[in-house]
Amino acid sequence: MMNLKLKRREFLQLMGWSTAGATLAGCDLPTTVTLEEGKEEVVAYLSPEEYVIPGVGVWYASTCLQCAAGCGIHGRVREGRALKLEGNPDSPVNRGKLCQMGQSGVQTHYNPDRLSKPQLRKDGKLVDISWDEAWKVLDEKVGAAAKTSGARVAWFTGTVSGHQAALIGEHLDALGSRHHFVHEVINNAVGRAVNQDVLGEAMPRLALDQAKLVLSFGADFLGTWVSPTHFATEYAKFRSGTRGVLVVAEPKMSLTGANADLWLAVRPGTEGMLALGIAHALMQSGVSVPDAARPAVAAYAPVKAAEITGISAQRIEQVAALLKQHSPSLVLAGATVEGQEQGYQAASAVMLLNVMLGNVGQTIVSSGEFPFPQLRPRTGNTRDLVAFAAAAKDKALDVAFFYGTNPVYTAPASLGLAEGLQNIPFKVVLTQFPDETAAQADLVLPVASSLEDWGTHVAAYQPEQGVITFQQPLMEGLYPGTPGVGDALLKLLKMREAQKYGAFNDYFSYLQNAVASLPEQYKASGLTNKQLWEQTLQKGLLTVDSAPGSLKTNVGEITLHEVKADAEYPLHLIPSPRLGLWDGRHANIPWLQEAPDQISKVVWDSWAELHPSTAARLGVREGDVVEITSAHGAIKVKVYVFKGVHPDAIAVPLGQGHEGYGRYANGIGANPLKILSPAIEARTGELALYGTRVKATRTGVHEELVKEGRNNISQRSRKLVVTISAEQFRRTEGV
Amino acid sequence: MRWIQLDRAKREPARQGCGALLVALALVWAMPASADTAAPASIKYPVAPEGAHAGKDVAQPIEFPHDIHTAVNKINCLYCHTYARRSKVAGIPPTSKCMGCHSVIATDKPRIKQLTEYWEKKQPVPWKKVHDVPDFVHFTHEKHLKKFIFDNDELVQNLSVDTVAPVCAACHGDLRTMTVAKKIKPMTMGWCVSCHEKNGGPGDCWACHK
Amino acid sequence: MKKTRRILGLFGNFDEATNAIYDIRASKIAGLSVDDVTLISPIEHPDVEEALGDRPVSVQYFTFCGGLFGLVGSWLWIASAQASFLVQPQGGKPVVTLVSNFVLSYEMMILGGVLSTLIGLLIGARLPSRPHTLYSEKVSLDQIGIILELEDTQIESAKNLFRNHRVLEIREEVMK
Amino acid sequence: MSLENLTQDWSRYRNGIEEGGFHNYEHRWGMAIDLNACIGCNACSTACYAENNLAVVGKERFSKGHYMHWMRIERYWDEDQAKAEFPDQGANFLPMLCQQCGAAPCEPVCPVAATYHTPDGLNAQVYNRCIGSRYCSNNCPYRVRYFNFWSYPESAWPAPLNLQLNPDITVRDKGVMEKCTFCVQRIRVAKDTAKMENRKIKDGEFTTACAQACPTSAIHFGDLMDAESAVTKLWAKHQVKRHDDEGLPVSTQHKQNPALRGYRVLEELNTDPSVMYLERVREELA
Amino acid sequence: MKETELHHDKDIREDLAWSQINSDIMKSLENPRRGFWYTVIGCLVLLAIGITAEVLQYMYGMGRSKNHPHMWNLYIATFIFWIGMSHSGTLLSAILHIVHADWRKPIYRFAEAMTTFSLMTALLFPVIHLGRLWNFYWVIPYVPARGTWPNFRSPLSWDGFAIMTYLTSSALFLYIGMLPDLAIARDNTTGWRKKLYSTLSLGWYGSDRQWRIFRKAYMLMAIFLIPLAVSVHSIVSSDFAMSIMPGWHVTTFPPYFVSGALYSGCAAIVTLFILLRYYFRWEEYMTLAILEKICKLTFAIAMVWTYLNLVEFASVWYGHDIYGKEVLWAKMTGAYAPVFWSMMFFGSVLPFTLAFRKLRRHIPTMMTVSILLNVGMWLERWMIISPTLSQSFYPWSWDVMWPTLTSWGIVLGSFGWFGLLFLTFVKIFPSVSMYEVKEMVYHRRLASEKAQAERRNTGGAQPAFSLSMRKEDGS
Repeated sequence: MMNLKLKRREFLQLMGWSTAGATLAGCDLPTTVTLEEGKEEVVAYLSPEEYVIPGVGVWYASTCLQCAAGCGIHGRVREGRALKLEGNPDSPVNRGKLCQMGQSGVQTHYNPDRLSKPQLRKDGKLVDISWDEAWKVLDEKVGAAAKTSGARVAWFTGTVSGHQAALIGEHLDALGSRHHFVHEVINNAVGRAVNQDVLGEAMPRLALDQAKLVLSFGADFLGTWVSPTHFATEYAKFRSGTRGVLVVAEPKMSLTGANADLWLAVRPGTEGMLALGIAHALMQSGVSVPDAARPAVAAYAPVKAAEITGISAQRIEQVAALLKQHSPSLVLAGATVEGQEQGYQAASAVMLLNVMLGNVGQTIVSSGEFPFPQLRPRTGNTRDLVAFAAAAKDKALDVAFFYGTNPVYTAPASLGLAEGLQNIPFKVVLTQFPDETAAQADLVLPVASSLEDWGTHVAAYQPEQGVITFQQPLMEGLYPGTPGVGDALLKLLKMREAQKYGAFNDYFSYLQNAVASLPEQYKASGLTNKQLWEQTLQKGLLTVDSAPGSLKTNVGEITLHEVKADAEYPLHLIPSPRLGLWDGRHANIPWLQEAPDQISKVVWDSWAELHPSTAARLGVREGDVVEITSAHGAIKVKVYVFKGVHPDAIAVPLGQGHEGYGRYANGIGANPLKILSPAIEARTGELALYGTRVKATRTGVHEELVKEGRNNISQRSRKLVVTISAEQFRRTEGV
Repeated sequence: MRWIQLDRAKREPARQGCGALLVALALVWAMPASADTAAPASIKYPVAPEGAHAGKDVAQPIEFPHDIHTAVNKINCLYCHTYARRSKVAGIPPTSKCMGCHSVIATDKPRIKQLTEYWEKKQPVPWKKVHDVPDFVHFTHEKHLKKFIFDNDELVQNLSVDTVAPVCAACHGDLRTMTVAKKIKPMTMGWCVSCHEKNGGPGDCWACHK
Repeated sequence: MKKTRRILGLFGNFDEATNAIYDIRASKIAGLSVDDVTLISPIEHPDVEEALGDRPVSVQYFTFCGGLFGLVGSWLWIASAQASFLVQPQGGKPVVTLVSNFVLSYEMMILGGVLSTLIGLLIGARLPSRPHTLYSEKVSLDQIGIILELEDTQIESAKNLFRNHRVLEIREEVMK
Repeated sequence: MSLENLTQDWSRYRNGIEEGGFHNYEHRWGMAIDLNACIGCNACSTACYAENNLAVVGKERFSKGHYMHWMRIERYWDEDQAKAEFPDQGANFLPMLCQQCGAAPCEPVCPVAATYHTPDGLNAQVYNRCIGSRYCSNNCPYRVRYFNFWSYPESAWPAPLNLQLNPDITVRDKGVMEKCTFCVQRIRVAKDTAKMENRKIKDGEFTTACAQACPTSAIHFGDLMDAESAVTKLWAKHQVKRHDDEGLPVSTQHKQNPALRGYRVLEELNTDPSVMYLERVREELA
Repeated sequence: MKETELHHDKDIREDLAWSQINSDIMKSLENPRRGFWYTVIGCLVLLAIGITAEVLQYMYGMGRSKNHPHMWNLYIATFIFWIGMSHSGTLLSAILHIVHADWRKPIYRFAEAMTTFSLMTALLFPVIHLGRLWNFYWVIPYVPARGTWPNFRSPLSWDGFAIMTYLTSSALFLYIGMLPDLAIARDNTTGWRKKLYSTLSLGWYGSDRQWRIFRKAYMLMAIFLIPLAVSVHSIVSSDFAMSIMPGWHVTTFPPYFVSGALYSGCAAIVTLFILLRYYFRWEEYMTLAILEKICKLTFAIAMVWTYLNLVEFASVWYGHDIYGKEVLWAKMTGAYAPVFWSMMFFGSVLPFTLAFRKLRRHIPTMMTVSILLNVGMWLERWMIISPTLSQSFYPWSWDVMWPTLTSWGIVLGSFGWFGLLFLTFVKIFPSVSMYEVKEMVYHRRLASEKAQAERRNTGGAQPAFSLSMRKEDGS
């Protein structure tokens, strides 16, 4: 793979050697081989760079922005077109690997539904306007707000980091506002709070490869949790050699659960009790319990925990024994634990296990402090969504900028966000696509795709030493005039503080300057600024070492309340995230729509996973449409009968049910987020995403559920997947 | 009369018929070998495949005189079509390459004025494609040149237009005699295959089909 | 002597025609042998043919040669095509596969045999041709004809012979 | 067509796979897929879509089985847990792609020789030779051949999605069979590069899109004729042999040592696949 | 009364005058019953449906009629059906010719025509089912400009060879056998027909030499046609038997296919027999006695087929190949079970109606039964193909597929196409062999007179026999 030096933007100015259409097959009629001469035009280069050779692909390093994990990528560019993305082997996050969402970055970039022109609401309708007009309107409106009430301007974004985050901060500072709302549906905000309180660090490093046993309470680290591609690469190490044991306890089988050696179907909302039950069993076997947690642990003897969680006492004791036997281990809490009204307590109970087993310091280690606070990621959560909805409802905002998130789609209807937005006089949406939020906007600014843009990013989870990953354009923008996000921010800032930012032509020079002004300790010696810049782009990242601290083990008091049964709404709704469509942002990518769900193998649809016993009770079978009703709304989805879900739960995957997100996403399935109750996690103020109770009723409608391998779930005694026992494996391949 | 007489010619037709069939059989036996896969030991130039194509005269934006550049000025083909030895496509030379010489040479000629106009407008010249293979064909210039030019020690030393042009001529015709390029070879699969057979090229479908 | 005349007698049934031929065989007409007799009939009739004597048929040699040519020729043709079309290595099987080539050669043997039989038929029966000048449409209906090629002197005796066998109609012509 | 060709090399033309065949192998690309590592995440499949211009067919056509994924992840549930209330362990994932069989059932049945065995040991599919009889697919025990039931170039890549199409591969139009090629375009580039540099292809110099993407590195790709390649070593370690390594009948090839994990899917059909799977490891906790 | 019954029991009336035979048969070229034209219109409608379906499929792609894993479906099933139907034409015209069964004579002509036309229909299907049918000629081993040949290993290219051979041979056989009749037609028509028949009859005038060569050549061709017919359907069965798929890879397939072919062909002959008898008022020639003989033949073949069917099941069952067993079990109990059991009913139970003389002689019953037998045979072909495709080695891709409207349309269209070809043929050419019926009448008359003479015990010479039934001294 060639990683050639990048010089400014010159390589982008190439014209296509062959037009893209020419790649199309000619496999159809006629198959005559004589191609008429003089019909097609050959576009010759005007003045190409030395390394540009038509017909030869060149790889450039960049950063994947399909989720917030910050994987490094290499993009193959040929004749001015980005063709394929692969992992950057230099990146400590993904080590040259890339998940399906990352692979699909090219389809986000080339998406046919991308916006090419700014849109302004005129007479209630969004109409295309020119870029000049767009900037003018923006200047006027924000200028007006700045004059009267700069504090009433807000940014509402997804997870942002690096210089993007810094510029947003500076923009708000310039206006005198503090309203930066950061929202992600798939987050680990509660877990971060627990980590912060217990360990003293929000996101310590998890040495999965060192663990001999991983016990995951709904933490889908292979699919959607924190940094899935990284954990998948670590998982491979974890599974090789002596081969660690993976135990997963969750109410709905996730991708991680589907790889577990022991899968425990825990009653929704009782994971904390299960953790305490295991802790109790451990305590009985002589493991010491921190004093503060002793009462809680003592209260949940395995027999009692079994009663509550639905996991037999024998099993609980077995897990405890396994934990004791395989040390060090790693116990993780995921969204199903955290997304409850008592999520913080439950997650603390899980963390308690780590403390009791002495994992802190062994498999959970400090990641140190990232040296540049202004570049640190602003990690998304749902508390800000609630706060923003409230602020909007209270008419506390005049101008709102939206970027990297689609709150109108992700916010539960019960938050009243869509109505609240009516109260914000001027809403600016920076987006690539027309989405549900853009449909509410007053001004829609198309931004460059991640493959056309410059940027720096800092991942929330830093697997090794701290790195700033660099994003560089792989090709010329598809739609001329469309600014990068950084460029747009700079432009906004210049409108406010022309003298401070006037020196920077664009975000590119801003970043170059930022690298040049890096403190000397982070620069490799003997490099000029230009060399450093080129080397950084070539590698795609900049390492900024930070001394690791030490982790604390402050376990506090744990109080868990009983999960009450609800007669009217007997089922727990599990809005399960999918590796693929994620929180719905990738629903417009045809590859990901067509990629079967890892577990159910359903494509192009939503479905409700029901345990066979629940399905029998409701009298439904696969493909029957059920109506799922909560106190706050109802959705209709097809049933997928599946044993990997607790009978008290009904799981509906996230991602579908879009109404205004392009041809590939619209009109498919349903969005379970819409019917969530506005319940709040008591300690952190996060939305209790998994705390909604629903009932399911059959509608009598039946439609085929389109899925792969539709008639078979077993191998019919063929030797397709052959298994061997772990003992045998360890005997022969264990190191 | 004739009918009855012929009726008497009892076995003759049978003999004749059998004879004809046996001759035909013998002909099949004696059919000559057409595929000779053994390549000659040292190749200077490709044994050109047979076949001609009545190409059209393609009107190019600038009537580029190949003959003046190659036959008169003795400029090597690979000087301008520089990608040919490094990539699968030979490439049209970038305008900057033309201007390298023509900012000083023959600047008053009408064609050069045209060229300079494009250069100053920073527009690439919209050349028309003359030689093309279908999109399902993988053809690399670099490997063909390696085999016929660069693997031949003698040629590397005195690489001149007169050693390179005959190699190019196998597929493109002798450009030393043309102004703008014209397709004079059929460039069909059978034509390619015949050359591969004569010169020991790969016979694997996937060598060329993608 | 030169045969100059042709005469056709139409008979109502095979017995009469057969007897007429036997008479000719018995040299009732001087100088006329059975080889000069052509019988035309609406159906094939072994008795009459017996009267006409052995007239060998050679079509089977065509069939044999054609079949043999089809068999051997197609085998060689296919095998040599396979041998020079080297993308043929397939499924772990040899380039020249005996089984499939046998199947194809077998078919080609039959095709060769059938086609050469047709050729044999056409050559042997002198087809296509114009119908015989003395041909009567009654033959394709229900009458049997005997055509004789005669010298001038034999005409009368031939007619008499026909009449003896209750000929229904006599036609004659002068050969050119 | 010539009789001389026939008579010159008669004995070699009569060689079947047991005698080495008329293959003149230059390489034998092969894979080893570790089911212990595979997590069923679909990354390989999507990478294949990106690399090989696979068409997205949409829900309606997917429901009719018109899908085009060369690499599919199968998910099976343990049969011994059919009666349990919950699956007490995870699923069995099996990445299934063209097995590039040495004695491929698909090859001899193609009426126009559009699929054949290359000197690289691949089952080639020559798209522009294919007439779409679909016999190969019918005869494929793994059902890994996909047919272009419709014309996809317009429907699957509305502009500007078509700009993503890989120019190294034909975009197949309706009526053509297609299948995994072991990323032959990458092989081709590697071979060309090696040839230009007068050297042999190095192990790990390139890999297939799926193997490249796999987050757990479950897919290993390499040349089975290169004794030093990682794949060859894995095959040797697990004592899985190609047919003509020793011309062994299947019964003796089949795994003798139960401790080793290598096997090939549906090996008993004698198709001699180029993909070796390593058995999934199962913890006996239940 | 008794007389009539006796009369009906004869294959043909012995006192038919040759001239009457000529005029009766030649009448078919002029004035069929109305029903003939209704059938023609019906066939045209079917053909139009078929053409529409094919055009749609051509424009949009095979997705209109196929899916994964059902790469073959109705088209190949119908292909086998038509190929199979052609076989009994050869049975009647060649095999029965060799064994000198003279009752074949009035009916073999249309049976041979059926062979040719059902082959021409069958030939459409491998082309129609191609994804890129415009390239179908790549299967033909013409000397290629690209240095490529077809794959001689593929049973599909064997199909090409076999069917082309069979089509050529049977068409020639039909034509050669028709030469004397074409001469008759030439002598009895005027206008364009005269020209047509003059050309086609090649100047046949019935000389003894022509007859001798004709007899030999015809016999040689018949001898070739028999192994050809058997090999053709064996090769068609190789499409399946040479594959490795469970349910297809069955060694009994060749005889099974051949018997199925003869079976459906005989049933089709019964149908066409009844139709032609009706259209052209040929009760004198296509007698109930002959119908009975074909029915008996059909019954015998039905039993052979039933036996081979059971043998196939038994060998799969005892062979204990799990894959094959699964397919068999799925056929019997799975989604296709209704189709499978209908096939078994139509193919093995229904033919018992043929065992009853009363029913054999009842034209409407025989018409219904013969059509249903063919429905059964068509279902058999479908049941050979679909269950294996839906349930083969690889459970992940198991899927049941029901045919789409497009494939039904094309299947119906093939019936229209066959019907049109056949009806055109019988309208233009004498579809009862006149010269052979004459022979038949002649020989039977001789035999019966000889028998009568013996019965009467009157010695002496036989009375002269007049072909035209004229009084000997009449003119």
